Amino acid sequence: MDATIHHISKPHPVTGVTNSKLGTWLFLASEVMLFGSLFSAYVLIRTGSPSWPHGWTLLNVPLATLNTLILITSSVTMVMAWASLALKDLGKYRLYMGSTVLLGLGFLVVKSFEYGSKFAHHHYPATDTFYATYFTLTGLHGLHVIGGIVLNTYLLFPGSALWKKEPDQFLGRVEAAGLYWHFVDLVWIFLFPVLYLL
Amino acid sequence: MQKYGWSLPIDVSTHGYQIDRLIWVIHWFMAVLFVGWFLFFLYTLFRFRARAGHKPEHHEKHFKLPTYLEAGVAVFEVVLLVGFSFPIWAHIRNQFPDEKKALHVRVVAEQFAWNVHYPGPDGVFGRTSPALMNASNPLGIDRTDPRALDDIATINQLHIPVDTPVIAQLTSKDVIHSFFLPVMRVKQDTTPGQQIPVWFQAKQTGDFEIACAQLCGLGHYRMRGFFVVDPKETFTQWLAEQAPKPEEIAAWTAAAAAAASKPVAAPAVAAPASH
Amino acid sequence: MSGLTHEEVKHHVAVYIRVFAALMALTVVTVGVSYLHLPLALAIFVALVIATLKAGLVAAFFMHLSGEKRIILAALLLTVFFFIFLLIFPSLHAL
Amino acid sequence: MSQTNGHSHPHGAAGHDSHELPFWRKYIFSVDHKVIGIQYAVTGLLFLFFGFCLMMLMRWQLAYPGQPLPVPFLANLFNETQMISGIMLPEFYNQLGAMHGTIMIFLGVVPLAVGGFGNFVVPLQIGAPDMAFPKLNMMSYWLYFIGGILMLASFFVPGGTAQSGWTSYPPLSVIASSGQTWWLVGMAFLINSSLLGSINFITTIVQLRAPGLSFFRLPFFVWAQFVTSFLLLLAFPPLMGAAVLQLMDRLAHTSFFLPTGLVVNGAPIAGYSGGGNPLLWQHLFWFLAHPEVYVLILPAMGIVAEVIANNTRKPLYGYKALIYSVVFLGFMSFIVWAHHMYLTGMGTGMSAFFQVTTMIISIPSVIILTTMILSLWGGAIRFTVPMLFALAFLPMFGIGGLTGLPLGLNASDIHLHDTYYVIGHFHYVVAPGTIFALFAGVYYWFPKATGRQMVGWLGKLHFWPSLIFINGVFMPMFIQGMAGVQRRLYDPMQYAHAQPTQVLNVVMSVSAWLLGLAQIPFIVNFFYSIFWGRKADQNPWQATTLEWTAPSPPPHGNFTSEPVVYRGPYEYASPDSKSDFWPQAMKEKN
Repeated sequence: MDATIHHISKPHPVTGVTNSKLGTWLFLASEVMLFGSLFSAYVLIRTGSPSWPHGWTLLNVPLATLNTLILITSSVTMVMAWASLALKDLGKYRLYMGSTVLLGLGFLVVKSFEYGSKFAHHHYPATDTFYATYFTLTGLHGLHVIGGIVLNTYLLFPGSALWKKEPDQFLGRVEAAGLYWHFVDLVWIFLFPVLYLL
Repeated sequence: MQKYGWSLPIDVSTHGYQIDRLIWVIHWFMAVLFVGWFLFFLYTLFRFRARAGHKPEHHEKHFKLPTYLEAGVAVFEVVLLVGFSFPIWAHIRNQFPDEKKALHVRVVAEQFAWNVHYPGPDGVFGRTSPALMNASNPLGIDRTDPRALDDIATINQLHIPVDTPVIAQLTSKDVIHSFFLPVMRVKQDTTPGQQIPVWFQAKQTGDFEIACAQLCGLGHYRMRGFFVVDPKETFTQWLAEQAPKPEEIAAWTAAAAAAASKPVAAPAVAAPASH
Repeated sequence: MSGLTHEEVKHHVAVYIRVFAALMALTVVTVGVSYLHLPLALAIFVALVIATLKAGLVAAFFMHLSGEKRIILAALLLTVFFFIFLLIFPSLHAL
Repeated sequence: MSQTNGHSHPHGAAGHDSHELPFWRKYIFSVDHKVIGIQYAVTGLLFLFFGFCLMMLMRWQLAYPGQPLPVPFLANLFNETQMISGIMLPEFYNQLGAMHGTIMIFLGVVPLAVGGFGNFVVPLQIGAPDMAFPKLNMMSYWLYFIGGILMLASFFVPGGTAQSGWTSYPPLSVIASSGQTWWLVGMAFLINSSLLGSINFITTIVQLRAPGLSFFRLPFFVWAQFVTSFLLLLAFPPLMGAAVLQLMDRLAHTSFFLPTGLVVNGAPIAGYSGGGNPLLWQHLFWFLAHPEVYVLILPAMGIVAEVIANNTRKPLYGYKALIYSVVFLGFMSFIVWAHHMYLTGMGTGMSAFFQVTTMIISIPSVIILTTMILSLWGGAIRFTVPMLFALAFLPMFGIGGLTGLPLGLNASDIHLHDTYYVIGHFHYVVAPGTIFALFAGVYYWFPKATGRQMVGWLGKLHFWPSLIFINGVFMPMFIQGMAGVQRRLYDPMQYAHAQPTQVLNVVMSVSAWLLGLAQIPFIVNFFYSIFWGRKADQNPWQATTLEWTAPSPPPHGNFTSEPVVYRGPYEYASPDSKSDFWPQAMKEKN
């Protein structure tokens, strides 16, 4: 018997999913618990603290709103990239995937301006627990964005060679990367009101 | 009676018998269950050992006994919870003695000592501040506060009168410690940033120990304090010996007056430089 | 999702555009509400409702969770259950 | 080592498939689950031994506090920040304590139980050619390896390694020397390793079961690994979050765990804003660390079930009850964590809630133990070496489980919390419990991994002294705990209430050293049998589960033809079959 592993590109007949899809969702489940622990820390420290500033008094809401819009747009381009590939249009896939990467970079650029202005005003993670939470949560989220950009860039250029050989498997990979990227968006959807608007 | 041995230490508290009783009830239960299991286990091993002519059974019967056993264990656990643990905990943690009749102390743990703060004759703790803490004032008592002038501070010496309820406010200056009075069946983590009250009442006099039960650094093993239950008169006398001397109080009052006359913003930090 | 027909994908795309519009609108709403400076409890409630709505849209449509296979939904349900415990219980310490 | 026996290789294509790979791809950076499993197992065993050595050193200090080590050679191994002329320093004692716990749990038992046995056995037992994600599997192992190296290296950094206990409670851990940072980074590697592993296991078990192998035909071991993987998947990330926060506290001087007004060494702590809460760490830590207990015990129960079914020659009693219990156990293990925190000033309501869940979780444990003992009834029990270890597991785990009761009730916990009673309790679960089960697994699956049998009499020579001395180590701890002797004491003679039990420390220490000697037959047996052991055929134990349908050792791709499963996992003594066992993959009566 050869060492072929089943259900890499074709779904399992009973569960209806491929290995990579199930694996990706399990990974995202663990990510839910990771960010869950940090949100839990936020709730505990905020409720236990005698006073807590409104995010909008200290942070730049317009910039963060812009970033929210950027990230949502990138989620749409991501899902469009997948749809283009499902329609077997590699050219459009490249266009949408490229946009996703650029929007992700745009998010980081905006974020770096935000961080820069905080540092310029001598606001660091050590300043108080508000800034500690802000920097840690957005920093960890930023690392996830960077990871997504690396992954998407791989699928945009060298990774897309798989399209010719194993189109189903490649489509599965793009879908998995999409799930991850949407999850990063989803975390931000909660981070944004929690840190900036409340 | 021997204080310490190979079993529970002597219990000199009024509430400890409940904890001890629970511990023994559980251990009898454990012993019965374990011995039963174990004998059955050994018997089974012997009876069903592989040997010539002995064949294993495929369709084993459904055993009813274990179901009853498991139900019995569940019921017993409910009894432990409702009959013992909940009421004991409620008694120890929620039903504090009358504050007017009780002796109040603060116990502030630090690496690696127990600072004990008695309110003195006025019965009120004076103000304390972390900014004032130093080697000669480990509790950071602010002696510019008039209520603090009679406050008594000891290190590693917790004396209490017998037959008197004691309410102790526990906290820590640095890391987490655990305030453990083995003979009192009292154990409570002392956490920096939190003030946690415990109460206890001794029914017997004697010299005992305060132990630290939470790893608090390299000196954890020697973070031992003295816990002395005195007859009431001895306690009053001991407390009087610990009280600040009149000349000390005079110096503090003078320093406070001098600080108050200056228009500076931070009198609290500058004041207690009298030592 | 590999076994989709042309028409199905086209339909998906139409949905994506609508979801995109809804997400944009909700973002504007939540920011707008924050400028009203509502009392904290109400503000938290409104912000979390809107965020949950947005997250639901992303999960249901972009991540294809609506109509996803049972095994994945079951795993996520389990996760959400423990997530709630993790989120709430530490803050109830003194209860 | 899986290639020591070439004769049982089938003629199929499997053999030459693996010959194309160079040595380093085949044995070092291998993606084959069997090689990775063996890598995990061997590394795990080495770490277990290392962690055991740390403990034997500590036991000298406990038995003879303040006396120099009697072996000059040993004393010379340590520098003046660890020992002064053979006398251990308290800092070093705390380092040994913290690292003994960390190494035994995260670098020893879990890698051996999950990484080792899980990797090697699960794909074989479900009839899969490999794990679902072989490259991810390799990455799991190497992340674990790096984590282990970081932990070992931390012994040599200035100030020594982590010394705030394996629980690393802040603020102590935040103000500790740089070894703590190494510990946190090492843990981050180990956490991510476990995470990738758990994703791999769940996907493999869900997706790659052989035709006919429904969930209720899975061997109990696979079920145990399945539940374990969910615990790793969902409980480890909060520790990752907590580790990130503690790293931020240590490196970026945030105050997640530091309250306002901290005074350290007589002076207000500088550079920290305060405003945090030390109990936040405890919640996040125990959210992982309680399920972690079940990560340690569930695979062990799985191994014991396999060995018992095989050696009683009859089906497991209550197979479905076992499965429901293990699933329920896994589920409940997520909502009992705060029973480690009764004495932190927790509110009465919270404390009552966690007591109730703790009592509830004891029920499935009782069911599992009772079911396994009842499985013996009606059997024809073969006292093979794996069976001896599996049988010993039952009463030992029983003691460990029962002694959890007084700790799970907050009123009795007041006296017993943070005493040696706790140490005795969890060691009974993990040492004569889990580690004995792991030994059973080593003896049981050794012929599958190597194609050779281990030596029986050496195994018995390993078993009996181990059983006696391990009880000599842990049983007296209950007496010390009742007497109120606190844990983590460098010098137990400081306290009056600890002095009467000091003689027990000598008993325990001598037992521990003899327990160390008792492992020599195992080590000899292990290496001797790899090279010169009696050759084993495909199914030396006459077992039913799928791994015994593959050649010993299995080639790349595992099976000569894809197995099809026709029945449940434990068809022993079936009246429908002519022989006394009926393998899962055999269609016809034999």
